[in-house]
Amino acid sequence: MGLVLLVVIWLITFLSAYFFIAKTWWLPAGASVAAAGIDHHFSTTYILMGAVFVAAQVILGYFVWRYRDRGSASPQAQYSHGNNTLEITWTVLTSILFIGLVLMSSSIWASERFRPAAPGAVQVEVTGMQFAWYFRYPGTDGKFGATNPELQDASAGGEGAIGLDTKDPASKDDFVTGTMYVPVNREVEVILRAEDVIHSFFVPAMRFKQDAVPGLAIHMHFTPITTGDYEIACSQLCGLGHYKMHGILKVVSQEDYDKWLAAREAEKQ
Amino acid sequence: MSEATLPHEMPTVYEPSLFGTYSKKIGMWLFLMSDSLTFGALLYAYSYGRISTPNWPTPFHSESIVNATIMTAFLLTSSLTMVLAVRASAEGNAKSQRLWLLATMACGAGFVLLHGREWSKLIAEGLTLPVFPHPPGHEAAGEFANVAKNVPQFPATFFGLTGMHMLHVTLGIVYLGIVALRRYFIPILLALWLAAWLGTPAYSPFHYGAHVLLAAAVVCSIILWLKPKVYDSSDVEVAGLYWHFVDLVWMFIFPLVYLMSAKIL
Amino acid sequence: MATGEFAAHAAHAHAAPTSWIRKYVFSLDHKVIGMQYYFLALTAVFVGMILSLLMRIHLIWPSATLPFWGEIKPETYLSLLTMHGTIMVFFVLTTAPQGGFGNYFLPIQIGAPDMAFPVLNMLSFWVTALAFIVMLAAFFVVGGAPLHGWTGYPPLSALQSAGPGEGLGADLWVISIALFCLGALMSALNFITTTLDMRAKGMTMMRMPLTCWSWFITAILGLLAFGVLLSAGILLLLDRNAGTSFYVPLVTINGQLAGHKGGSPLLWQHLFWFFGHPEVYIAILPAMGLCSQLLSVFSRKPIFGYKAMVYAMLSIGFLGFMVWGHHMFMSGMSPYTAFAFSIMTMAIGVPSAIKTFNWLGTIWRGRIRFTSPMLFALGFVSLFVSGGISGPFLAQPVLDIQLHDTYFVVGHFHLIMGVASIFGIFAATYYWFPKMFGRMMNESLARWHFFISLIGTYAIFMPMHYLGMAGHLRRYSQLTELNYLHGLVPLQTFMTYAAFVTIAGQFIFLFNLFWSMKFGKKASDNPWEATTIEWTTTTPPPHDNFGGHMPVVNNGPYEYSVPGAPRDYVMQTDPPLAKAH
Amino acid sequence: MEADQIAIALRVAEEQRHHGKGQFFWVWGALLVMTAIEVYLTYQNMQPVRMLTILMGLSLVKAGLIIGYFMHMKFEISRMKWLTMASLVVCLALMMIFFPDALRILSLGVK
Ligand code: HEA
Ligand code: HEA
Ligand code: CUA
Ligand SMILES: [Cu+2]
Repeated sequence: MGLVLLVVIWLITFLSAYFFIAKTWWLPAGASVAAAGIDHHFSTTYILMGAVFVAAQVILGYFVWRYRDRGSASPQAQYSHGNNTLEITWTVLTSILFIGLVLMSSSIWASERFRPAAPGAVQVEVTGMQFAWYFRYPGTDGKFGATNPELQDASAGGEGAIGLDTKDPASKDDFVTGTMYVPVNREVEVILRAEDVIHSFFVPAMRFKQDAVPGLAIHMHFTPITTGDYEIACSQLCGLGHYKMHGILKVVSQEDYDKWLAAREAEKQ
Repeated sequence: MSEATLPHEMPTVYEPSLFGTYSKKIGMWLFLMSDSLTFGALLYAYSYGRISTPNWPTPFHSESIVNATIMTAFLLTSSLTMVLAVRASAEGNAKSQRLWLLATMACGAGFVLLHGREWSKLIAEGLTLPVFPHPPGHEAAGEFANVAKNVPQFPATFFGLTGMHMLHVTLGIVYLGIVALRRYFIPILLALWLAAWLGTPAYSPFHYGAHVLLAAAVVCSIILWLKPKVYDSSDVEVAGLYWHFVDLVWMFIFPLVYLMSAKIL
Repeated sequence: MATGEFAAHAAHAHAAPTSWIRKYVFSLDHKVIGMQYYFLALTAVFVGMILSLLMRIHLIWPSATLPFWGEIKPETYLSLLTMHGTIMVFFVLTTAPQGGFGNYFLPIQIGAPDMAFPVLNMLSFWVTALAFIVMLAAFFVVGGAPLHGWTGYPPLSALQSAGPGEGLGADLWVISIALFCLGALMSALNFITTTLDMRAKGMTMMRMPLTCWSWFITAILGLLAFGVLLSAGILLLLDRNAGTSFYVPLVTINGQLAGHKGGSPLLWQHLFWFFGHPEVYIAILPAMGLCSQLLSVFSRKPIFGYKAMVYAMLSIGFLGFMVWGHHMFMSGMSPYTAFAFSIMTMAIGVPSAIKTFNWLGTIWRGRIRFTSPMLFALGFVSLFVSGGISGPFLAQPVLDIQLHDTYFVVGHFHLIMGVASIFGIFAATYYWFPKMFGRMMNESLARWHFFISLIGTYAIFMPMHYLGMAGHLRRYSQLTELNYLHGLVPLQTFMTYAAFVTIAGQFIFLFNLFWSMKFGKKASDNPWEATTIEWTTTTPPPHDNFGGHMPVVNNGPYEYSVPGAPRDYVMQTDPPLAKAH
Repeated sequence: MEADQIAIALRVAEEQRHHGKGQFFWVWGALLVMTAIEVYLTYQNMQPVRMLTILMGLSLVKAGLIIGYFMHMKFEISRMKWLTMASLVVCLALMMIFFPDALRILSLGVK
C-alpha cells in the first residue's frame, strides 16, 4: 500500500509539473510593455513554488513508503513532540520567500496602477454593457462630451448605445466604434465605464484586466508593442451573455491609425 | 487565576471556565459581539454612502432633534431601571425585580412609540422608501420629499439603521416580558400585536411591521414549551446585557444619523 | 439568599427523551443533532455534485439534450453554477465538518455531557435545514435559480431585470443565505461557550485534541464573519425589494433606468469578502485539525509540534480577517490597499506552510498504518499542498491581473476546498463511523473510493490551472465564442470524462456508508487504538456520553509509542505519565 | 454541568451586591449629561468634521461607561475583558479599509 501511494503521488506530481515546464498550455504571447516584466515574474514564482510543490509531494510520497508499518520488521515509532529550531527555521524561510516575492513584483504593480497615464497618451473610453463593448474616441478636440443615461439605447448602437449627449459641443466630434483601434508603441489611456452591471475588460495578450464598475470611470493604461488583432473578453460575470461578450483590439501602425481616425471623422460630418 | 474565581466548597466536574463566569452570560456576550458586527456593517454602509455623496443633506431641525433627544433619555433611563432589576434579582427580591423589569419595558415601549410616531411624520412629509405605500391624499412636497428624491441614500440609511435598531428594541421588550412574566406574557404579547396591527392605518409600514410581535409570540411559545423553567437572577442579568447593548448601539446611531444630519435654523 | 431559585436550574439537565419526535426530530442531544447536520450535508453534496455534472456536460456538449431535463441553456448553466457553488460552500463545507462532526465529537472529546446550549443547538440545525429548503426552492420558482454566481455581485444580483433567475429566485437565494447566517451564529456561540466552559477536569486548553482547537477557532471565525454577511444580505434584500440603493448606482438595464442612484457595487464586495475569506478558512480548519489528529494516530507517533500547530491555526484565524481584499485586486479597489492586502495574504501562507511541514514531520519516523481514514488524511496533505501552492500566485496582484476570474482560480479553490476539505470529511467519516454507528466501514471499498477520488479529482482540477494560464475565463457557459478558447476544448473534454468517473466513484462511498450501517462488522470501543476521550466511552455513546461518571483527563492527546508504556498508546484518561511534556 | 453553573451564578449574584447602587445613578447622570452636550453642540451648527470627531469621542466614552458599569464588564476577569473587546475592536477597525474606496468615488465617480 505504501508503495502504491508513493507511485500515485509521484506520478501525479510529475505529470502536473511536466505540463507547466513543457509550457503545453501557457500565457498567450505578450504584446505590451508590461508583459515582459509580468511574464518574468511569473516564471520566477513558478520556479520557486514549483520547487516547493515538487519537494513537498516527493517527500510526502517517500515518507509514506519509507515509514510504513512493516510489522515486527519496522522499529518503534520515534517518541518526539517536535523540534523548535526546525519550526523557527522553516517559519523564517517561508516568510522570507513569500514576502520577498510580493516586494519583487511591487514595482510592476506600481507602474501599472499607481502612476497615471502619460500626458500624450491615446485616450479611449471603453463602455461595457450587456453584452457588448463600445469604444469612444474624443475626436479632434481631444475632449469627451457629456453622456446621459436617459439617452442610452443599446438597440441604437454606436453613439446611442452609450447615450452620447449631442447637445454638448464637446461631444459633437466624439465617435463610438465596436472595434478598438490603437496605434502601436504609444501609451493608451483606457477610461473604463459600465452602464448596467459590472463587466471586466480583459486583453490576455496585453496582460491587461480591470473591472468596469457602474458609477465609476476608472482610468488605466497600457502600451501595445506589436501590431495585430487581439481578442477582448469580458471576465466578470455579467449575465447570461457573459460568455459571448467580446471584442477586437486592433493594434496598427501610427499612420494606419491616423487614416482610420480621419475616416471616422469624415463619417461624422 | 480563574481557579480562584470558583467558590471552593462547590463540587465541580469541570475545568474552571476560561472566562470565569457562567455559560449563559458568555453565550450572550458572544452573541452581542456578532450583533455589534452586524450593526457595525450597517453603520459602515451608512458612512460609505455618506462619504461618497458630496453634499449630504441636513434636513433635521429642532423638532426632530428634540424628539430624538427625548427618545435617547427614555432609552438611557430604561438602562438604569434595568440594572436596578438585575440588582434586585441578585438580592433575591423577586417582587421589585419584576417591577423594575416592567419599568424598563415601559421606557422601551415609550422609545418605540416616539420613534414610530416620528417615522410616520417623516413618511407623511415625503421621506420615504419606494416600498412604503404613499399616505393617501396630499402629495408630499417640501424638504424631506426633495431629500428622498435627490439623495436616495438618505432615507435608505435612515430607515435601514433605525429600523434595525427599532426591531432590536421591540424584541428586547418581548425578551424582558418573557423573563419577567414567563408564559403569562404570551397573551399580553398577542394583545399588543392586535393593537399594533389594527391600530395602524393600512398604508403605514407598522401595519405589517406589527407582525413581528406575532412571530415573536410563536417563537417564545415554542421555547417555553421546550424549556419550561423558572427564570433566575442569571437570566435577568443576561437579558440585561442584551438590553444595555441595544441602548449602546443607539449611542452611535443617535449622533451619526440625527445629529450629524441636523441643521438648526 | 435566592438559592431556592437556582434549584430550578437542575431541571434542565435534560434527561433522555422518550417520545420519537423529541428523540429524532427535535432532539436536544448533540449526537443526534450532529447526525442531522451530517445527513443534511450529505444530501446537499450529492445535489451539488449532480449540478456540477450537468455543468460539465453542458460545457462540452452545449446542445446535448438530457433525459428529464432537455437542453441546458446558457442562463441555466449559470444557475447551476450559482447553486453548485452556494450549496457546496455553505451547506456542505460549513455544515458537515463543524455542525456535523463538531457537534457530535466536540463535547465527547472534551469530556462534556452535551453542548452548552442544547436548545440553541437544535434551533441552529433547524434554521439551517430551513435555509437549505429555501435555497432549493429557488430552482422551482418562475425564472428559476439566480445566475449571479455564489458571490452574488450587485448590480447583477440587485436588479430584478438583470437576467432570468434574478427575480424571485434571487430573493430566495438571499433569504436562504440570511437564514444560514442566523443558524451559523447560533451554533458558533454554542461551540465557543462549550469549549470555554465545559472541559472535563484536567482537560486544559493545551491538552485539547487539535480537532477541538480547530472547531473552536472555526467557531470564532464564524461568529465574527457571519454577522457581517447577515447585514450585507439584508441590505441586498432592501436594494432588491425596497428600492434602496446601497449597492446600485445610476444604471440603465436593457434600455431603462433602473431607478437606483448613488450606491456602490464595491461596498457589497467588501462586505461579502470580509465574510468570504474567513469563510474559506472555516471550510478548511476542521479538516486541518482532523488530519493532524489522524496522521498522529496512524503513524503511532505524537503530533509534531503541537504548540506550533495551535499557534498556526490561531494566526490563520487572526490573519484570515485581514486579507479579504485579495479577491478584489481587479475590482477597482484602491491599488494601494490592494498592495497592502497582497502582503497580508502572502503572510497567511506562512502558518499554512508551518502546518504542512508539521504534518510531514509527524509521519517522519512513524509506523504508518494504511487504514482508510489515514489514506484520506495523506490525500488531504497532498491536495492541500497542490491547492495551496496556487495561492501565492493569486496573492500577487501582478500575476492576478492575468489569473483573476480564470480557471486558475477555479482550480485553486477546487483542489484546496473542493477536494482537500472534502477529503477531511471523508477521513472523518471513515474514522468516526465505528463510534457513531457501532460498525466498521468496508476497507476495500474505501480503498477503491480513495484512489478513484484522489486520481479523479486531480484529473479534473489540475488541468484547470493550465486553462487559467491560457486565459480561459470562469463562468463561461460556452467555449464557442472566443477563438483562443477553441484550442482548449480537448482539455475541457478530458476534465468532463474525469468528472464522470470521479462522481461515479462517490457512489461507492454512498453505498459503503449505508451498507456498513447494517452489515459492517461490529466495532470495538476503540478500534483504532486512539487516545482521545471519545474512544473510552461505549459504542455508540450513551445519552450523556459517559454513562453517569465524568472522565478525568491526565495526559496530552497524542501520547503514542511512549517508551516503557505497556501499550503503544496512552489514553488521555489513563494514569498520568511520569514525564510530562 | 449544573452544579458549576449554579456556583458561578451565585458568585456573580454575590458580587452584584458588593458594589453600591450609587454608581449606577452616577453613570446614568453622566450619560444624560454627555447626551446633553452632544445636542448642545448640534445647536452650534459646528463644522462637520470637528463635530464628528467630538461626537464619536463622546460616544466611545458613553459606550465605555455602558459596557463597563451597566454590563459590568469592568468586574469580569481580565481574560474575558481583553479577548472579547480586543477581537471586536480589531474587526470593527479593519472595516475602515472600506473608506478609501468610498473616497475614490468622489474622484472617479461618473458625474
Ligand atoms: C478551503 C478554502 C481555501 C483556502 C484554504 C484558500 C487558501 C488560500 N487562498 Fe484561496 N480561494 C478560495 C478558497 C480557499 N483559499 C476560494 C473559494 C476562492 C475563490 C472565490 C471565488 O472567487 O469564487 C479563492 C480565491 C483566492 C484568491 C482570489 C483569486 C482571484 O479571484 O483572483 C486568492 C488571491 O490571493 C487566494 C489566495 C489564497 C492563499 C494565499 C491561500 C493560502 O492560505 C494557501 C496556503 C497554503 C500553501 C502555501 C501550500 C502549502 C504549504 C507548503 C507546501 C509549505 C511550503 C510552501 C511554500 C514555502 C511556498 N485565494
Ligand atoms: C466544496 C466545494 C466544491 C466542491 C466539492 C465542488 C465540486 C465540483 N465542482 Fe465546483 N465549484 C465550487 C465549489 C465546489 N465544487 C465553487 C465555490 C464554485 C464557484 C461557483 C461560482 O463561480 O459562483 C465552483 C464552480 C465549479 C466550476 C466552474 C464553472 C465555471 O466557472 O464556469 C466547475 C466546472 O467544471 C465545477 C466543477 C466541479 C466538479 C466536477 C466537482 C465535483 O463533482 C468533483 C467530484 C466530487 C467530489 C470529490 C466531492 C464528493 C464529496 C462527497 C460525496 C462528500 C460526502 C460527505 C459529506 C459531505 C457528509 N465547479
Ligand atoms: Cu460582461 Cu461578463
Ligand atoms: Cu480569500
